[in-house]
Amino acid sequence: MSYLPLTENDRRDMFETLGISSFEELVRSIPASLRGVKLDIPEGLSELELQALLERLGRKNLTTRDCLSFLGGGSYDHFIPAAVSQIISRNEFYTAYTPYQPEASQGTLQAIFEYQSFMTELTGLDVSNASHYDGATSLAEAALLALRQTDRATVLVARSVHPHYREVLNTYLKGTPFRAVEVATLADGRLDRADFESKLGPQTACAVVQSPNFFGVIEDLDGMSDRLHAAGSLLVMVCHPLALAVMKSPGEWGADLAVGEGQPLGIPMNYGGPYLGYFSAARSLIRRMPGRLAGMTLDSEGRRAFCLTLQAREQHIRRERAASNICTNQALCALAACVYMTLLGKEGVREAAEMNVDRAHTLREKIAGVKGFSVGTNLPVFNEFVVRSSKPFAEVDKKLRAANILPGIDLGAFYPELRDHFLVCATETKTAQDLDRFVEALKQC
Amino acid sequence: MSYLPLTENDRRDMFETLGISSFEELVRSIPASLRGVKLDIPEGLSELELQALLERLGRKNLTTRDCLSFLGGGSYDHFIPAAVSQIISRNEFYTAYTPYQPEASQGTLQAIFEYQSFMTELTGLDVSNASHYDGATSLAEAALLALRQTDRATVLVARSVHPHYREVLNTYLKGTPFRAVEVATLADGRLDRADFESKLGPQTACAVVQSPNFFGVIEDLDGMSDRLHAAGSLLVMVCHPLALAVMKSPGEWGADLAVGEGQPLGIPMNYGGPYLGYFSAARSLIRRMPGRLAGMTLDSEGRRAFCLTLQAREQHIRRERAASNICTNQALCALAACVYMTLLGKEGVREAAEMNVDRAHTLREKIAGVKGFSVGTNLPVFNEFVVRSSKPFAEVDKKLRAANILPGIDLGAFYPELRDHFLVCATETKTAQDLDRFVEALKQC
Amino acid sequence: MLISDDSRLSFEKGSPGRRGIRLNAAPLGAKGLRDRLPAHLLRKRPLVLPEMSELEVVRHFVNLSRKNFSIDTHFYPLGSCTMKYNPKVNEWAAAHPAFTQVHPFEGDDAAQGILQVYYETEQYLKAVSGMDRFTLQPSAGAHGELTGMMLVHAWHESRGDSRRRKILVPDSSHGTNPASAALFNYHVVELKSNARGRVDLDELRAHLDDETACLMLTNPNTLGLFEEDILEITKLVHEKGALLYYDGANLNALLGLARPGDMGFDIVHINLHKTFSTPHGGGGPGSGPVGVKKFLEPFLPRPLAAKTGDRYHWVTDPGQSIGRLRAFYGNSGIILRAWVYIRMMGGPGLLRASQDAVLNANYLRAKLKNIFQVAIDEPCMHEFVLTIRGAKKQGIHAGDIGKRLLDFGIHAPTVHFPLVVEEALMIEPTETEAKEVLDHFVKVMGQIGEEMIRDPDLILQAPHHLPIHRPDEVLAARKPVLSYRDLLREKMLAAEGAPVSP
Amino acid sequence: MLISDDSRLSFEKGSPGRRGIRLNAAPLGAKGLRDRLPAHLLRKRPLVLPEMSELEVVRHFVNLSRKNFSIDTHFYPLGSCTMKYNPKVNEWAAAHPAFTQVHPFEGDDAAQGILQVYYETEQYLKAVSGMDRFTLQPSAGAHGELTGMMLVHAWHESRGDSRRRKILVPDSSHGTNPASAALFNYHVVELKSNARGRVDLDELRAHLDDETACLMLTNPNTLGLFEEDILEITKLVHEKGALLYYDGANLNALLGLARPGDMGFDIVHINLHKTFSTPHGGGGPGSGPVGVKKFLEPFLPRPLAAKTGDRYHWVTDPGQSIGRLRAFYGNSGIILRAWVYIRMMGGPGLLRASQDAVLNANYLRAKLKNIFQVAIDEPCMHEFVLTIRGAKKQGIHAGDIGKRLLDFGIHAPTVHFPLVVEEALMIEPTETEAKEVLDHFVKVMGQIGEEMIRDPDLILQAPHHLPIHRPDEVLAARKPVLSYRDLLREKMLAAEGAPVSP
Ligand SMILES: Cc1ncc(COP(=O)(O)O)c(C=O)c1O
Ligand SMILES: Cc1ncc(COP(=O)(O)O)c(C=O)c1O
Repeated sequence: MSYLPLTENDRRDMFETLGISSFEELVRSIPASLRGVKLDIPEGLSELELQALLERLGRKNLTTRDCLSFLGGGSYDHFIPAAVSQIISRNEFYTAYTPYQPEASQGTLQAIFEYQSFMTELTGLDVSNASHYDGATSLAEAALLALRQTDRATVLVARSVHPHYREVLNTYLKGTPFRAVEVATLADGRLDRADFESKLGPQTACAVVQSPNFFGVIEDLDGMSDRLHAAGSLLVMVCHPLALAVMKSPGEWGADLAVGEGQPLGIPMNYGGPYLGYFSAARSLIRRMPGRLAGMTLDSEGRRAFCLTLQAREQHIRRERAASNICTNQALCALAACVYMTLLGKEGVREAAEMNVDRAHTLREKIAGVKGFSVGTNLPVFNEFVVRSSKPFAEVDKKLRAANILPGIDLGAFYPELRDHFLVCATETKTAQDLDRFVEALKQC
Repeated sequence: MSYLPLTENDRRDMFETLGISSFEELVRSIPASLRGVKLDIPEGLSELELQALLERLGRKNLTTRDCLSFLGGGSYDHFIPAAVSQIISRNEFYTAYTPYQPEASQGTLQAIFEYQSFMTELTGLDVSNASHYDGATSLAEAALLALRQTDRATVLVARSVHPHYREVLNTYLKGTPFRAVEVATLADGRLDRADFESKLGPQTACAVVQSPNFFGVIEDLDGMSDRLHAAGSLLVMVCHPLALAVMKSPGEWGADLAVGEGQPLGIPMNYGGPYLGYFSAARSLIRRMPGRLAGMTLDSEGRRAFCLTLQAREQHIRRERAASNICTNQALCALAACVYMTLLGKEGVREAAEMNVDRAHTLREKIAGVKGFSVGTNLPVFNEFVVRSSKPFAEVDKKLRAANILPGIDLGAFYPELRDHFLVCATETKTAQDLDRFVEALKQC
Repeated sequence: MLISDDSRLSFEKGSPGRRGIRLNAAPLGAKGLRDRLPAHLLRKRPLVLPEMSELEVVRHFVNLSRKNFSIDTHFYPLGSCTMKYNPKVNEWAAAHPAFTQVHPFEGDDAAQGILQVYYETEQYLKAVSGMDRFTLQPSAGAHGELTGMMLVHAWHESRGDSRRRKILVPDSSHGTNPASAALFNYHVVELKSNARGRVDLDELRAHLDDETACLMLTNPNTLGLFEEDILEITKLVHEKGALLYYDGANLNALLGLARPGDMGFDIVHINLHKTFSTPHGGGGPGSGPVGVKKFLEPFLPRPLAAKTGDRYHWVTDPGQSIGRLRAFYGNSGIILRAWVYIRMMGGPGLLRASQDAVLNANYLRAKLKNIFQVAIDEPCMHEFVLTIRGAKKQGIHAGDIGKRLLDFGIHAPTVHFPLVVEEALMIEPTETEAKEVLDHFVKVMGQIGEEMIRDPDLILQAPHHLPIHRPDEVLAARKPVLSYRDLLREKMLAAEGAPVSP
Repeated sequence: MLISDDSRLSFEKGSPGRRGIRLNAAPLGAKGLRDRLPAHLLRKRPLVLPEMSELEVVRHFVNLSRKNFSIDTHFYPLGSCTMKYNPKVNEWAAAHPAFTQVHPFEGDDAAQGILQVYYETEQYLKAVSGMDRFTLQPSAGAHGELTGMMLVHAWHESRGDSRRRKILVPDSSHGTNPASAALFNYHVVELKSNARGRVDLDELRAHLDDETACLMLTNPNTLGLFEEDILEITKLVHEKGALLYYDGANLNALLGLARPGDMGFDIVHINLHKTFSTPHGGGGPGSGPVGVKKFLEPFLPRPLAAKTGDRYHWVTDPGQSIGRLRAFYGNSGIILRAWVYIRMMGGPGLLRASQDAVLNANYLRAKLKNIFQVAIDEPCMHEFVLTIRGAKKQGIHAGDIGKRLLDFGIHAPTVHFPLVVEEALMIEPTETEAKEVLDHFVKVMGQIGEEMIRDPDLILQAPHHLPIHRPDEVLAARKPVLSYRDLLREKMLAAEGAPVSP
């Protein structure tokens, strides 16, 4: 029973103040039939025991320190400067609540403002919110926004959007009058523009395109936004944020909304969470944006000050008429991304992005030369690409794991048509030796 | 070339301000023959590369997470609450200098004051300094103090004092008119009082006794301080600080000085450092104490304030007449000890100490029953004790290491008479399973 | 000067060409970026990013942090937010590389440690709530509520009942409740509370009909009052074929004392970032697991954590699942912290936590009622609400009291709800605050009570001792400056003679 | 209120019976403490220790930390202390369990990682200093100096020369130099500096004789000036059979520019906690490796790090070693940080660091000489000294300027030495400070310069914006209160009518 400061003396004094002789007198409003709960939870541990137990559990996880991993697919093993965790571990950051009291939260507020600035820079759009749960939910909210904004019923979604994201979108739409319609992918991994054209219609609220898409391919979206805007629809893009340091930005492609997963910006893989849904939009959509926004203003003495703003969009003010129900978001992860971007800065961010492009293309070239494996395409990618194995992937996976290598993600699990294809990711963390070791191991398959 | 903020523009502007056209103009006072240094140091790494390299090196160390260790002998595997490192990692603590400016250092100063309070509590003596380099150097300075205070020439040192401490003391005395004389140890590990009596003489400045001593034995020092004081000498004790939570304190034994290693109080083993020399003394010795002292006073408005005090003892004021040359000490380790003591508090410190006593005695009883091994003594110990092996220790050590157990310290390396004896330590971190696993492994020897 | 008064953005610091972290960007392959990506796929608009040294960055953020209030620096009695202590061993665990460096697609066998944490956390939440099965996917309370609405819908649908489009919520409910229902296109009906701040049974009966899909309830409610008629309420609702949703934000009042499952709730969300001590992080991340009764299990999101023999694994059979609520499995790092907390506290410790939370709140209530009016003056659970409507004649609002508290190093109570109480101050001390802290708070509140009479301006102008005075929120909303680019644009406009904003 | 004004000790907080960290103290053996330890070996005097919850402890220390200035929060131009940035990757490395959880007696084969760090650090220090062999045992600069004195003694002794009991130090030297010599029972002779702040060759000649054991020198010296005659000096000293000791505290001026080994020094210490970026920790720990020329290698402390084939190991042959300087091997955690720093910077980076340190100092000197008098106005190395002796007529001392700087969020320069300059402000910006910071400092110094004329009291009463005003140091020394027990005793005495101290 750690963490509880009341002593027996304290309790006695407080009972006296309250004029009660037992705790029960305080909870008389709970019906008797509800009482007598037996909590089936083991006795508490000391911290010494807990630390030992956690070390034991930890040894049952395979970490990317212990093996050579080429897994990506929405969660990436990127370099994180040591300063990031040291900064976000500042007690004043991580034990603060949402900055409802601006005078007592200028630190958090300014950091959110800077985070928003980074995301608008990367996406090339006008505004960014303070974060969403993750990339998938961010996308779902973007689709809902588009549906409301256009007052239409359909969302076109590329099949090359992350399968989990599409699943989440479908979950969000199930039971509503809205629905998602899939747009096909070409054999080389690109969006099927013809299929898109054929599905674009008067009920199309938006089209959702991921780039680099789930197969790693950087999409050429030439003409796409014009086409959509002409049809009264919006373009929603899902992007790896680090890729945006070199890749044409959603803003430049004419997108109205850009959403996605901010995890690559200084957040560990954490077995899938907590991550960071980013959400950026064109200025015209601002009053429908979900989530918090930090704004810059002046205080009563004319000094620069930051506060949450446009709160009339939010649930705590507007209740059922709010733009979204989101309250708690992923603030600390947004702070991590903000610190990451600040540390790497203009040149560092570009360098990191270029290294991804280099590693992925270099590795793809190498694997293309290995017998028994072929690469789906030579289209430009950011940091991942599809490999086809002539043997069952399960076998390849097993052999490589035995060599302490995680070769990639089994695409057959998500796309029946891609049996024995796998998604290989190589970030800036991979060295020449790493790539060679991988290729050698593939050769042994 | 990280960490350097001057840009080429900055340098140009600064050159202009200085009216110079090359850096060389600033360093003309360096004789030309000294210039042209070629630094034989590899090119800088990126942090990404550094992190990977350090992980690689780290895998070449055997940690006590990876094995079951019974090593002690001056460095102990004690439980450290997670809060300790989180607190001492506060930027304002670890990147501050010595608190020479009290107005800008109340945090550090108050923490030192509290640390001093803890050490005087534990040792039962009147004053404690702000820390010394480690237990060994702390002892050497205590001996020097005694020599100066008594104006005598000899230090009696029990053979059961940590061998490294005795070596350091000898180093400090070599070349001075002073010398250390060894006092023998009985076969059961206790101080040989008869030998002590025979060596106590008119030139004895002090006697140095460790308790629990290097063999783990808690010394019975009954009458010792009276004997020494009657002879005009001082008693210096060296103690495991956590043992003092249950063990009769130096103050209670009548010691004049208590010194030792504060590492058990929340400081990791760190392959031997940085550690924490603690140094406590009777009030009468205060003006000869080495090291910094934080004192409580009032500020000009009558508020409580802390500052360094009695600085006239120190080198930056008194130069060659200072009580010691110490300047930089082990402040951050003292802070760790302070945080540790505060977190565990009155009851926690006692619990931790009792668990050591329990583990060590329990394990000793178990090992006493293993064929081929015998325990030197049944005298009370704190957390370590001597085991004698009938086989060569090197063999035992090798076999146990193969079972991923570090059985203890080879005493033969320090005491020729103790060939095939080893020192076994069991702290509060050891569970019943750990002890059993060890005993089982010994049985297999 | 301890706290820097510099409010420049990172973008306004640094210098062109200055470098923080650099990478060794030498390509491994033979080609450069431009050989890899064709020009038309390359970014044209240059990134405007800070160019700062690592020291500058560290100073920037450390100084920002020092401008915050937080649990670890200040008493933070923010009602409904359960600002309890965030144990440091939780943080140690969550930062442990054996848990941070695990990729979600490694496969179950490579993740047995974290899978065990998922599995056991579910068992503990079941024990605490009396529910039968949990999904740990939802990332916050509101996300859990949305999940709940989907489950409600799926259940009714599965029975061919598609008329039910109405969700009932009390007027004291948290904003996320109606917002979650509305996000799912449900129709929200607000129930007026009775004079004792509880659900009015007549009002409930009046609105309950066969179009009602669900009643959402917080219990204890946002006034910190336990719904005494809860068994009657759940009975009424069930009789009408509707479901009951439990907003678990206030579960910290009830650990080991009573369970929503036993009360008759069908769906529950729990805020791990409240009751289970995970930090708020300046607004998140949190975790909002959703638990259901057996009959709703088929509808839960997939995958679900399971254990077969000694092996932990994910169950992915779709069943009648509503589908996935987020990518991957959940906010693992938060779930891990909650697991550590539960293991540290143990069953008896959790009970004691709730008892102390209730005791602390009642103690404060008893002390403060001599100074301020308690909205509903009865024994409360873990929190209670004061009203200062009496001070409106002096122009003092609840928010002003909150601002004045900041001057004393105490965070403001919640002031923006519950809407049913005029000028509400919702106060939740939590069980981790010592009696001395409560006594100090009472003393300060007493002083503020005097100031209200003696010197109202002191309160209206508060705070006086913080880096900024009150910000102009109207200006912020009228002319939103939401990014550095906005600021540059504003500055350009200003330079061109347009009216100035910050 | 951001910074708490609470100055209670931990001992004055908490409450009897309250618990922070508890252990599961159930004994494994059959017996309790009293069965294990006889009564006469047990402690009688009860421990007076705080009884606080973990939250109280965290708040206590976090709030204490917020009362500090530090590099990461403030510009800290403290001369002679090289307050450069402490890179965060150093801290990450030093906190890595693969290095913290290693016992010093595990044996060389179980510690190859950290042994490699010891070995390579020595190689890098050799490269930087031009020395032939290093011991990494000394735990700080002063500890290195003491080691140096022992080496000097051992060397002369080994040659049967035992008359040499005299150590020469310039009057500008740091206090540890004479103190270290004296601690080893050497006789200290102080050399008067010449008008240009350097060693006066005539003075040197006058004191050099065959009783001289060693000359200790800092170069650049504590005025930040390079000893131009260094080659002449070392020649003179060597000719007299004495040795030369180099106090490396100021080595940050010289990386890649010049090496003490090349200047003729025989023994060198290096402060890793200055030149090699390890943090000062509020006073320590540091590390002061000592390097020597070949002929002194046999005398170095043992063990020494070595590499045979691919294996790293300790060499323990006693040789003519002076013996051991501390337990185990050295401050490994500090040495590891320095190793990381050197690997990150690389050779060219280290050179650039020194160049920028020198440039920054000269830039400040050039700017500030318009406001204050520079003690010796010549190009300086990494630091320089101002004198404000001119302000003595207004009663303003160097220390007062330092206090006033605190009000602006700038740490005071060093004011307690060098003793050769009256009312000295020793300013060392280091290379990690940006030009904007220097410019800001100049602006503030300009303002203070004006205040000296306009409003001296503002300076004499400074600081105005910190948690305390100037503490009464006389009272502190007259009635030392050095522990909580002292405080209790003082309070008792006060209660009995004795005159009060804090
Ligand atoms: C009563 C109540 N319900 C729901 C929520 C929403 O939870 P979350 O912020 O985790 O989305 C809150 C949060 O403050 C709350 O207080
Ligand atoms: C010139 C000089 N020499 C020696 C020292 C002593 O070094 P340390 O504090 O590491 O013992 C210092 C420390 O400030 C110094 O500035």
